[in-house]
Amino acid sequence: MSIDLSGYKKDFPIFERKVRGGNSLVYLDSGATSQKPDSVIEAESNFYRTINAAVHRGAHLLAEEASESYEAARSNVAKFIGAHDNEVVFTKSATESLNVIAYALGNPQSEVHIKSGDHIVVTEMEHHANLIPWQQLAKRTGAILSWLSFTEDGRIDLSNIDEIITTKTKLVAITHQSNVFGTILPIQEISKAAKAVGALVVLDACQSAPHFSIDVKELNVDFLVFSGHKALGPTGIGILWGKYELLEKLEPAIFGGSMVDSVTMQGATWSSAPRKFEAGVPNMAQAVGLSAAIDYLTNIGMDNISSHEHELTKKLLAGLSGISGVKVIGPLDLKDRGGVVSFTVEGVHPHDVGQVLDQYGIAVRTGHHCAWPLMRKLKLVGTTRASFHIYNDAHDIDRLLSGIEKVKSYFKVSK
Amino acid sequence: MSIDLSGYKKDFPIFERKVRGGNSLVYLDSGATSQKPDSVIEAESNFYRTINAAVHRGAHLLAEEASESYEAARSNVAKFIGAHDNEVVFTKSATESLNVIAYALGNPQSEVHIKSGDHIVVTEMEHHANLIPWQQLAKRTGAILSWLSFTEDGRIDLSNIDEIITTKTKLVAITHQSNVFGTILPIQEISKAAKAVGALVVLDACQSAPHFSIDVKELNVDFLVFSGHKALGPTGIGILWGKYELLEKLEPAIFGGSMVDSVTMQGATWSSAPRKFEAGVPNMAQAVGLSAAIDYLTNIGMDNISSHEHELTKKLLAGLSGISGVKVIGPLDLKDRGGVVSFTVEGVHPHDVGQVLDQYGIAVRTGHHCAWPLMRKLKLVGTTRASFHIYNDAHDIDRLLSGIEKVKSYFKVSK
Amino acid sequence: MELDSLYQEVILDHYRTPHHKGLTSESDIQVHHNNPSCGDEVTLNLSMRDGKIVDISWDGVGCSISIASASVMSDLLIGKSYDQANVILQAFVELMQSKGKSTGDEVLLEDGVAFAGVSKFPARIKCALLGWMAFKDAAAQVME
Amino acid sequence: MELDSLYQEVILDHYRTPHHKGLTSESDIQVHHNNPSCGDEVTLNLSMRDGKIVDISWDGVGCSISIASASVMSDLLIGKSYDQANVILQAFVELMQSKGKSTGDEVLLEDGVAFAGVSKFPARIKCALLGWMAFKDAAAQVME
Ligand SMILES: Cc1ncc(COP(=O)(O)O)c(C=O)c1O
Ligand SMILES: Cc1ncc(COP(=O)(O)O)c(C=O)c1O
Repeated sequence: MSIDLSGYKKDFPIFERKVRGGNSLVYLDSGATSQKPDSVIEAESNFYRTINAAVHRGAHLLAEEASESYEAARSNVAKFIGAHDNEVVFTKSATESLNVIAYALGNPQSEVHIKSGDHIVVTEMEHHANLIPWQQLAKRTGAILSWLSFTEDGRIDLSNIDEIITTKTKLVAITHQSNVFGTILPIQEISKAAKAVGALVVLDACQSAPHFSIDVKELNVDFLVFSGHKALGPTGIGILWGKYELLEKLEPAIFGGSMVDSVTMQGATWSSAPRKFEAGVPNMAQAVGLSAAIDYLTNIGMDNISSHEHELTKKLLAGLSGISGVKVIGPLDLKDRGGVVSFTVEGVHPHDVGQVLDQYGIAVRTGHHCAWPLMRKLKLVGTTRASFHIYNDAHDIDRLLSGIEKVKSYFKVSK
Repeated sequence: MSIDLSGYKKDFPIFERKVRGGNSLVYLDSGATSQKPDSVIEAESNFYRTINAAVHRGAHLLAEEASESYEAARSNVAKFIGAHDNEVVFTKSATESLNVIAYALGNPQSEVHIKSGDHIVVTEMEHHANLIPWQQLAKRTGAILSWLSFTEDGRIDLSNIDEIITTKTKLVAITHQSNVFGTILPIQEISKAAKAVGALVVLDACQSAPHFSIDVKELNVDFLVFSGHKALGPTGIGILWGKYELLEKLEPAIFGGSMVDSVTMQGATWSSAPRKFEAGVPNMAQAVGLSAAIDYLTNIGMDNISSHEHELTKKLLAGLSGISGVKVIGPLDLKDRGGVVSFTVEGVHPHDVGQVLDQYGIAVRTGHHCAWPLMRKLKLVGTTRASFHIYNDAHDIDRLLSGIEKVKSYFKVSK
Repeated sequence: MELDSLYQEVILDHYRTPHHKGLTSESDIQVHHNNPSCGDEVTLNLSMRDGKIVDISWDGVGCSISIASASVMSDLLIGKSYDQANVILQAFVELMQSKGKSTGDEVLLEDGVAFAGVSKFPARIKCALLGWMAFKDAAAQVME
Repeated sequence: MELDSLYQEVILDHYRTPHHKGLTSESDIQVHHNNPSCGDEVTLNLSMRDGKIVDISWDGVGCSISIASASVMSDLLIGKSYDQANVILQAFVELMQSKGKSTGDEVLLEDGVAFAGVSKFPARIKCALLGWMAFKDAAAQVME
């Protein structure tokens, strides 16, 4: 039963342009960054046009109005993920959010922190953003990084979870949905194992929060991050959610104005969360833009969005299975699978696949997708990846499928 | 000889609105954040409307065009400060820039780094953003923080510079222009003293780069930071400039995608500067918006802008000297002084001064201006601060001066 | 003028001659609170006996709103039981959050209702609450 | 079609049957370069004698452009003096930076001129330069 979201595409001005070869745009790279509806672009512009001022700092009307919009954006994000307002920190990106958590947990002044010999657990399918900060934290503190692996069809391998998540484990950092395989991970199962040994759980929701409904309490995690730009929002805005009592136990990671309780030349003390994690004049217009994106998403309904993407994924997987020489990298079935489909074309390097598709107006991502260890393990140099959002439709899938046939003929793939 | 910039105000849509009491807006809070011309707002919107894609990651046309715009923005910033393209790093704010430098210099893996017993020198008039990161760096490394003081009229006190900047000094972090006093510091003199002992110099150009022409080579510093939002640019974008050979010697501070040379589960290596300091999908639209702001500023001419602000400062200082009970906090003369004027009104708390001014449509900043140690030293709870940019004019000064008279009569100040 | 709804005469009077300002030497507890966004500070001494507020004295620097509010707060709470004080505190906090829609309970809040207008100026609510929050903190510590 | 200016027949031929691919056992130096944005890698062995390039062999994974370019590069540079090789390298780099405005010096670059179209595709320039940069690095190290 497919949902008709075709009416929404016209809200996205980018589809009015033509791309290479005079073609209309088939944008299948939302996994990297999403397109923006007019309402988001306008929300950001209107902030500048009507209420622009430094938040939390002035006694004047503009500052009041700017502060109010900024805090309303925070509440809106909180509602979107089932959290309390004061648990939502605005950063510039999911990458910053993860680094902030890693720095805070690496600071011995934090009431909760990682020590030498502690274990940090990740998975072998993490995006670099949810891997390198933990490698560095391990390096700084003397902690040990270990990881859960994945099965041949791109699902998390939990067969040895008891050996990986042990009483030494203090932190488990995992992705909600793989940005290569499209697999949705069984977070509750993993967080249950983590909680059983008293470990904290950090969830990378970059590929989930923009596509289906999530609730931090149900997920039973301690921290959650995502990026505004993948959720129809502006660039330059990220979310760091943490349980309030945990945020209160952590030292901040970025220091400056508007995050202090008191300052002398010798030292400083911090205000409460979330303020203490937001040093400096914040990315105010971007927070307000993200809030408009959340309004746009929730107005359509996250369940409708995920159904829509589910249908597209089904159609693409079926179509790809009919093309010889094409191999899907990730689950072939639709169970616990989001709208991200990676594949290879035998005999053609992904970069060349992408280039030919681009000639026909089809924008995909090619390469290792910032998941290099995953690629190494699969002995692949990279994949071609198609990923969806609400503006995609069945016609896009048809154009992609016929594009792949053109790739094969261009590179004279005999199979 | 005054410069007529009155034609530019109409480019700033915010002045079309009315504020408290139905008044037109007199915006005298550019030291906190500046207003934005249409061209900046449009540049950011147009990025989303026409070329939005993740930079440096896709083989498709949008990604190419987005990458090109983003790198062109980098070149534009480089030209603006007399630097090379690959020395300019985009961050979210000056605050982030300073923290990145502090983390990088605190990492023992960096070829150049701060060690236990090293001295870090700041001034007693720094903004918290150029103070707390160094306090924290000192705490992490065992280095010692010391500082240059200031004279009664708000100028830097260099009388004991030889005792403060010594062979133990490895880093000197100073502001170019005080955001409280408006004083412009003698950077070349200070950097000469720093260089003589082999110390690095970090310059906080938040209050200078948006207002007068600067050149990193002439200033003879090693790092320079500023925020886009104070320079007519968008929120959510900051600049970190560093000498290339120094950037190459530093470890990055924020880790994730697009900043690596190679990644395994065990560790990672970095690409060259500036890329290694820009982990994640960057604040692309904001970089492009900042570039438009720089075009706008350079089209008017930085020298014209500083002359204009000089005239306004002169008029305001003269006007304030004629009001009894009003005391300027900072130099009374115009030598080495920018368009930031702090003052107190005897018997009225700054917060109350600001509130009454707001009622007449005049937006000023009140409080400690994120320079709390400075206020403590002056035994002030805060000041009221007026700060300018190109959209201000003589009429704004008249309204401010008559507003101050109203403050006095409202609070029945007898003097 | 809109401003007059913020700066009621009662407030300006308390500001000019604040009550219970100046710390007395005896107290069960001393707390120090500040408002980091504007630098205002209050130090508060509290004496309680048998669950009753015997004395409040305070000192500090701040704007008219924060000084007047601390003055009104001490007037109101001295002599009250801990429970009564909490009821008054709660009523004052609610008034501050009312966005100009409440005029306040004059029986409970007395001079405190003069602060109703503050609730329309979000940046000033923290000023009005500074002294009250110091009291709340101090009393909670004594009752522990 | 625009695409044909990128994927010249010469390029596709070199891609299908690359020259000097497969590392020979003897070399003065071995370098490993990669293109972190797409994961392409090349390992290059270089042998030099008396300032002359005696042999280049290489192996790696990459797209058509990077494989073909490494193939053309080794064809062109084997047998040349270090100085000649640098002239050719420089000419190729300039061609890549020409944004489609140069057709390349056929005498110097031979099959290399087939890459002229790459300069119109900014994302592919790095692919075309991968093998060349590996050579540059290796030669500079030998000459040190
Ligand atoms: C002198 C000075 N330094 C640093 C900053 C911090 O800039 P931002 O808050 O944009 O990071 C400011 C402005 O708030 C400033 O005035
Ligand atoms: C799974 C995952 N995690 C983290 C990130 C990093 O997000 P950003 O680059 O917006 O910080 C991405 C996207 O690039 C991602 O797909």
